[in-house]
Amino acid sequence: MNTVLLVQSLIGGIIMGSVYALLGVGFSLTWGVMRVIHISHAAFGLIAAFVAYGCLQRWGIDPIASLVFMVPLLFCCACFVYRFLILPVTKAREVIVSSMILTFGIAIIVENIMLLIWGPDPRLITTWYTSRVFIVGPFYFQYAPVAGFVMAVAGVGVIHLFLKKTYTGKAVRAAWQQSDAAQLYGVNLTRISMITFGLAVGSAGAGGVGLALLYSFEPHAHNLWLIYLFLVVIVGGVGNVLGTAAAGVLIGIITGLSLAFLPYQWVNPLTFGLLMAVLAVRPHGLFRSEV
Amino acid sequence: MLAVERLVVKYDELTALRGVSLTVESGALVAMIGSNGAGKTTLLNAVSGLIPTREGTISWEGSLITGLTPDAVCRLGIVQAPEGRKLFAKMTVEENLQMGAYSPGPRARVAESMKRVLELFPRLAERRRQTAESLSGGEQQMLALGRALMATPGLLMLDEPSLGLAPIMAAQIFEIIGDLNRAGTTILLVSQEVLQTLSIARDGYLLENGEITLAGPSERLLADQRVKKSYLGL
Amino acid sequence: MRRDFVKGVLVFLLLVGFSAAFCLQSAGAQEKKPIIIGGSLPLTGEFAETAKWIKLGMEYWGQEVNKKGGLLGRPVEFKIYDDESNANKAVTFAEKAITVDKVDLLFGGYPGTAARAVMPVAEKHKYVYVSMGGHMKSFEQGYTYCFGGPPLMGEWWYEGFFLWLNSLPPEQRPKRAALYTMNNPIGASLMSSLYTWLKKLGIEIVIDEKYNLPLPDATPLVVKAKQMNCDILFSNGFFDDGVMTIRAAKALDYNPKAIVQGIGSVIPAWIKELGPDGDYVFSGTSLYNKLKYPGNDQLNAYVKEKFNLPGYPVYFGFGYCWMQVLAQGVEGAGGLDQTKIRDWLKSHEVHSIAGPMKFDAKGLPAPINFCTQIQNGKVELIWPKDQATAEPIYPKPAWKK
Amino acid sequence: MASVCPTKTAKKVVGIALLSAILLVFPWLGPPVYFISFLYTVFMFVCMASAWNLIGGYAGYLSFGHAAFFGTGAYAAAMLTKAVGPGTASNLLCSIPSGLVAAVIALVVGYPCLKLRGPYFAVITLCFAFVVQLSVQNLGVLGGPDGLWIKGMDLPVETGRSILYESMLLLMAITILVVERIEHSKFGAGLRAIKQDEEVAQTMAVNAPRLKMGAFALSAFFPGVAGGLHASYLTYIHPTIVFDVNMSILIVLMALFGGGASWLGPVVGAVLLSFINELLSTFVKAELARIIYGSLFIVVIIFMPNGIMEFIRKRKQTGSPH
Repeated sequence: MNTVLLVQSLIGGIIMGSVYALLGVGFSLTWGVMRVIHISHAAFGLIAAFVAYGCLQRWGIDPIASLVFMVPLLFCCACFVYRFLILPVTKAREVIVSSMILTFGIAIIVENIMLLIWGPDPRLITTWYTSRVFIVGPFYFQYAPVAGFVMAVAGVGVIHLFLKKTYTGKAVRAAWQQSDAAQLYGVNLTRISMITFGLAVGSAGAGGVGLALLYSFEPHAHNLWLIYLFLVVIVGGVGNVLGTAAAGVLIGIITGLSLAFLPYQWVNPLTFGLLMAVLAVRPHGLFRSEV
Repeated sequence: MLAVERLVVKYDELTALRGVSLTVESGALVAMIGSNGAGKTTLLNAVSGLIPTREGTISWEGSLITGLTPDAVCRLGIVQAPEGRKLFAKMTVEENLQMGAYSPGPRARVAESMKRVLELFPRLAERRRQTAESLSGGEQQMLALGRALMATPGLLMLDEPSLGLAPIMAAQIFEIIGDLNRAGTTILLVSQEVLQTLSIARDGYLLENGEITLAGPSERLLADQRVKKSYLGL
Repeated sequence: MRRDFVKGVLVFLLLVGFSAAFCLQSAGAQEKKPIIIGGSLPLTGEFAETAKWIKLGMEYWGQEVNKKGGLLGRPVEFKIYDDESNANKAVTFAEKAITVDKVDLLFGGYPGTAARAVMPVAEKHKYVYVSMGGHMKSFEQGYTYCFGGPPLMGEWWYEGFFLWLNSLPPEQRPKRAALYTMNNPIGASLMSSLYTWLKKLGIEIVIDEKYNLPLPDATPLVVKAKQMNCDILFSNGFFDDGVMTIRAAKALDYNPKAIVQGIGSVIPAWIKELGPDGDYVFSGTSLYNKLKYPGNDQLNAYVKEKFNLPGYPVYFGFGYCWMQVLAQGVEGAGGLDQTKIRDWLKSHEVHSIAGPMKFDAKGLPAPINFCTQIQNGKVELIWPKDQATAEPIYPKPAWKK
Repeated sequence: MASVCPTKTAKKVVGIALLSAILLVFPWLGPPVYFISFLYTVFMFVCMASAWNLIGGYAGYLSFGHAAFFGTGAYAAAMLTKAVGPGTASNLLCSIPSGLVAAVIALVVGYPCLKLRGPYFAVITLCFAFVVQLSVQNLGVLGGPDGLWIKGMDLPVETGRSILYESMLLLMAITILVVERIEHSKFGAGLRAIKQDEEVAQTMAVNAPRLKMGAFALSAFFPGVAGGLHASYLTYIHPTIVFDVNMSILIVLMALFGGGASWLGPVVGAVLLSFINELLSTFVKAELARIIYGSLFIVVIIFMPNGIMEFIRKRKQTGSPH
C-alpha cells in the first residue's frame, strides 16, 4: 500500500471537509433553530471571498485578517435580510418550503449582483504563504489549506462555545428545543432568530474565505458549495454543530480514500452514493440533532 | 396584583374563553380548577402573552399588559411553568435553571437564586450536569418548578404541576407549592387535582367551558355540590 | 376551483397574446434596416466568463464593420440572448433568432455541449453556423451548414506541442507521462491525439486518469505523478482544476520537464491570478494574438487600450474571427442567402486573424496546430516555427520558492 | 364543491374544449417554429411540475432529483431508438418504455429513500441525481463524456417540431388528467394524509409506504416520457444537459410557485415562470433579468407564502364570504 499517497490524500480531504463544515455550521443552525433552509448561505460566503480578494489586491490585507470587519459586516447585512425578508415568511404554513424559495431568489440576486460588480472572471487568492509548505517526514502541508483548516477548527469551536457557554447561545438552543418555554422565560424569539441568522451568515463569510484559500471562485461558485454544504449538514445532523464538523471530516476522509484508491472519475459518484447509503441507514444523519 | 377582566380568546373560529374575569391578590395562592379543555391553559397563555386576546384586559400591578410579548410579560415578573413542563430537553439541569433566570433582572441574581433553588431541590443539585430528558418525571417537575423560581417571580403561574406524577410525588410537589406561598410568592395554580389544590389554596375559581362558573374561598368551592359531583366524584 | 381554472386559462391566453404581439413587432424587419445577427451566449451562470469575451470580440467586429460602411452596405446589429449556461435554452434561443427575429445571420455559441446541441438546429433551419463546434464528433454528424472557423478542436489541441516535441532530439524528450483529464467532451476529445502521439514519440503513459468536475483536491494527483517519476504532466482541465494542479505541483516541489495544460491556461485569468506560478505551461490553441496575419495588431491595440491586456484573449479572438469568416461568406455570396453563403465558404479560401482557411466537406479547415507557452506572464507562440514569437523554455525551470 | 352549478360546469367544459382546440391546431397555423418549440418546452415543464406535485405537493416529499428521471428517460429513449431503428414513429413510441424505465428506477431508489422525511428526502434525491449524472458521464456504453446523437425524424423542421409539440401536448394532457383524478381519489386523500401526519395516516389504515412508492413511480414516469421525447427534440443529449440540477430545482420552484395543494398550482406555476423567464431574457439585460427573476420569488413568497393559487383562493374566500 502506498502510505504517502494515502496520507497525503487524507490530509487534503480532511482539510476540504472541515472548511465545508465551517461553511455548513451556520447553515445547520438556521435550519435547525429557525426552520429556514437558507439557500443563499453559500452566496453570502462567496461575497466574503470576493471582498477578501479585493482587500488583498488593493490594500494587501490578509484574507483571514479581513474577517475582522467582514464578519460583523455580514452580520449586519444578515440582520437586515432577516428583518425584512425572512421574518415575514416565518409566518407561512410551511416555513421550510417558503424559506427555500425565498432564499433561492436571494441567491439568484446575490449571484448576479456579484456578476455585475466583479464580472464573471475566476479569482484566485494569492498571499505570501500560498504554495508554501512545511514538511513532516514524507508529508507535505501547504500553508494556505492548513490556514483554512485552522480557521475552520477555530470557527466551529467559537460557535460551539458560544452556544454552550454564553447566555445568548443558551437562549438560541433553548429557543430551538422549546420555543414556547423559552419565550415564557424572557427570550425574544425575533431577536434570537436575528442573532442566529446573523451569526450563521457571519460564519458563512469565514467559510467562504476558507474555501477561497483552497479553490478558485467565480460568481456562480456558490451553487457548487451549496451542494457540499447540504451533504455536510445532513450527514452531521441538522443543528448539530460538532456533528457538522465530524461530517465534514468524514466526507473529507471518504474523498481522500477514494482519491487514493479509486479511479478518479468515480470519486464524486462514490462520495454521493456513500452519503445516500449513510442517509438510507441513518435517516437523521450520523449524529442526532443536539444543540 | 393580577386582574383579568372579561377576557375573550378565540382560536380561529373556536371560542376558548368567553369573558373571564379573575383577580390574584399579592401574596395569595389562587386555585383555578376545571376539567380538560375548559380553557385553563388558554387563560395562562393569554396572560403570558403567548396567544393573542380578542377582547377584555389583563393588568398587572395596575398597568395594562394586554398584547405584550411573552418575554416582556416575563420581565414584569409574571412567570409561567407551562403544562407538560416543556423543559429544554437536551440542556443540562443547570442550564435549564440558568435559562429560567434569562431576563435581565433575575440574571443579575442568578448565583443567589441558583443556590436557593438547589437547596430547595437537593435532587437537582445531584443531577446538575445531566440533561433534562434523562431525569425521572418527578425530578423533571422539580426542575420545571425550579426553573420558574429562578425567574424570581412576582406571580408564579403553575399549570398542572402534578400531571403524570405518582401520588407520593404529587403530594410532595403540592407541599412545596404551599411552602413557597407561605414564603411570600404569589401563585396562580391550575390543576385538575381539585382536592389537593383547594386544600392549599385560599381562593379558587371554577372554569367550565371558557367561563367562570364559581368563585370564592376554597372552602366554599369544596362545599359546592357541583364541584363535589363533577370534580371530586363524591 | 372552477373560477381558478378560468382565470388560469385567461392568464395563459393573455400571455400567448402578448408574446405573439412581440413577435409580430420584431418580425416586421424591412430592407435598408441593419443586418441582424442573432443567437445566444451563456452571459450568466457557469460559462459567463468565456462568453463575456466572445461577446466583446463579436461586438468589436460589428463596430469595425459599421465604421467601414457595414456589410453589403448595411450596418450590422447583434441580438444576443442569455441562455444562462443551459444548452436547452441555447437551442430554443437559436430557433427564436431564426424563426421569430428572422435574423439574417446566426452567430456561434459556447460551450462545446451547447454548440453540439445548436448545430443540428442550424442545420435543420439551413442557417450557416460558424462556431467553435463541439470537437471532431460534432463535425462528423453530416452537417453541411456548420463551420469551425476556427474550431476549438480537442483532437488538434496538442498537435503543435507534439510536433515541437518531435523536433527535439529523442534523448531530450520526456520518458514518462502522467495524464489527468477532466471527464467531459473536451477532455474526451483530447485523448486520441494524446495516445497516438505519445506512442509515436515513445513516451510511456504511466498514469491515465479521468476526473469529474469539480476536482476536490489536486494533491493526490501530483503526489502520484511525482512518485511515479513522470517527467511530463498533462493537466487536461479547465481553469479551476488547472490552477489547483499547478499550485499543488509547486507546493510539493514536483518538477516535470514540461507541464501541458488544456483549456484553463488560455484565459487571461490564468496569468492574472496565478502570476509567475503559471509560467512555462504549454497549451494548444487554434488562435493566437501574435499571429502574423492582418488584423491581429489592430485587435491587440484595441484590447490594450480598452482592457489593459497585453494581447487579446483567445475567446475575444474567436468571437471576432467567427464573424470575420461569416462576413466573408456573405460578401462572397453577395447576399444573405444561407445556402449560397455556405457554398461560397465551402469553395473558397477565407482570410482571417487565424490565417487563411479552406473548409472541407465537414466544415473544418486544415488542422491548426499552434502551440503556446507562458513565459514571464506572457503567452508566447512556440510552434509552428515560422510564426513563433519565442523559443520554448524546456525543461521547465524548478519552482521559485 | 359538492353541488356543482350547471352553468359553471358548462363554462368549464367550454373553456377546456376551447383551450385544447386552440392548442391543438396552433402549430398547423404556420407560426414561427420558435413558438412551437417554446410552447413545447412549456408543456414539458407543466408535465414535469404536475408529475412532481404528486410526490412533492400532495405527499409533501420534496424531490430535488427529478431531472434524474428526465435524463433517464432521454438516455433510455436514445438507446432504445438505436436498438429498434430510428424513425419518427419509433422515436416517439420509444419514449413510453423510457418512462417505464424511469418509473422502475424510481421504485428501486424510492424504496430506501422514501423512508426519509422532509429535507433529508430532498437531499438524498439530490444526491441520487448526481450519482446518476456522473455515472452516465463515466459509462462508455452510454456515450460517456461525449454524449449521444439521436438519429431519426428526418422531417422538415416545422413538421418535426409540430409532431413533437402534439406529442408533448398529449403527454401534458394525460399527466394533468391523471394528477387531477388522483387528487380527487382515495389515493390522493391518502397522500395528503401522509403530508399532514404520516403516523396518524398510518393508523387510519393508509398504507403509507405503498402510496408513497406509487406516487413516486408515477411522478417519475411522466418526466421519463418527457425526457424520451426531449431526446428526439434535442437530437444531441449529454449528461450535463438532461441531468441538469437546475432543472430539478426549477421543477420544484414551478410547482411551489403556483401552489402544491392542487393540480392547477403546478400548471399555473410552470406556465407563468416559463413565460416570465422568456420575456425577461428577451427584453432585459442578462444580469438584470436574473435579478428581477430572483426578486420575483421573494415578492411571491412574501405576499403569497403558499403559492399563487392558494393566494387567489384565500382572496376569493375573503372577497366573497357566501
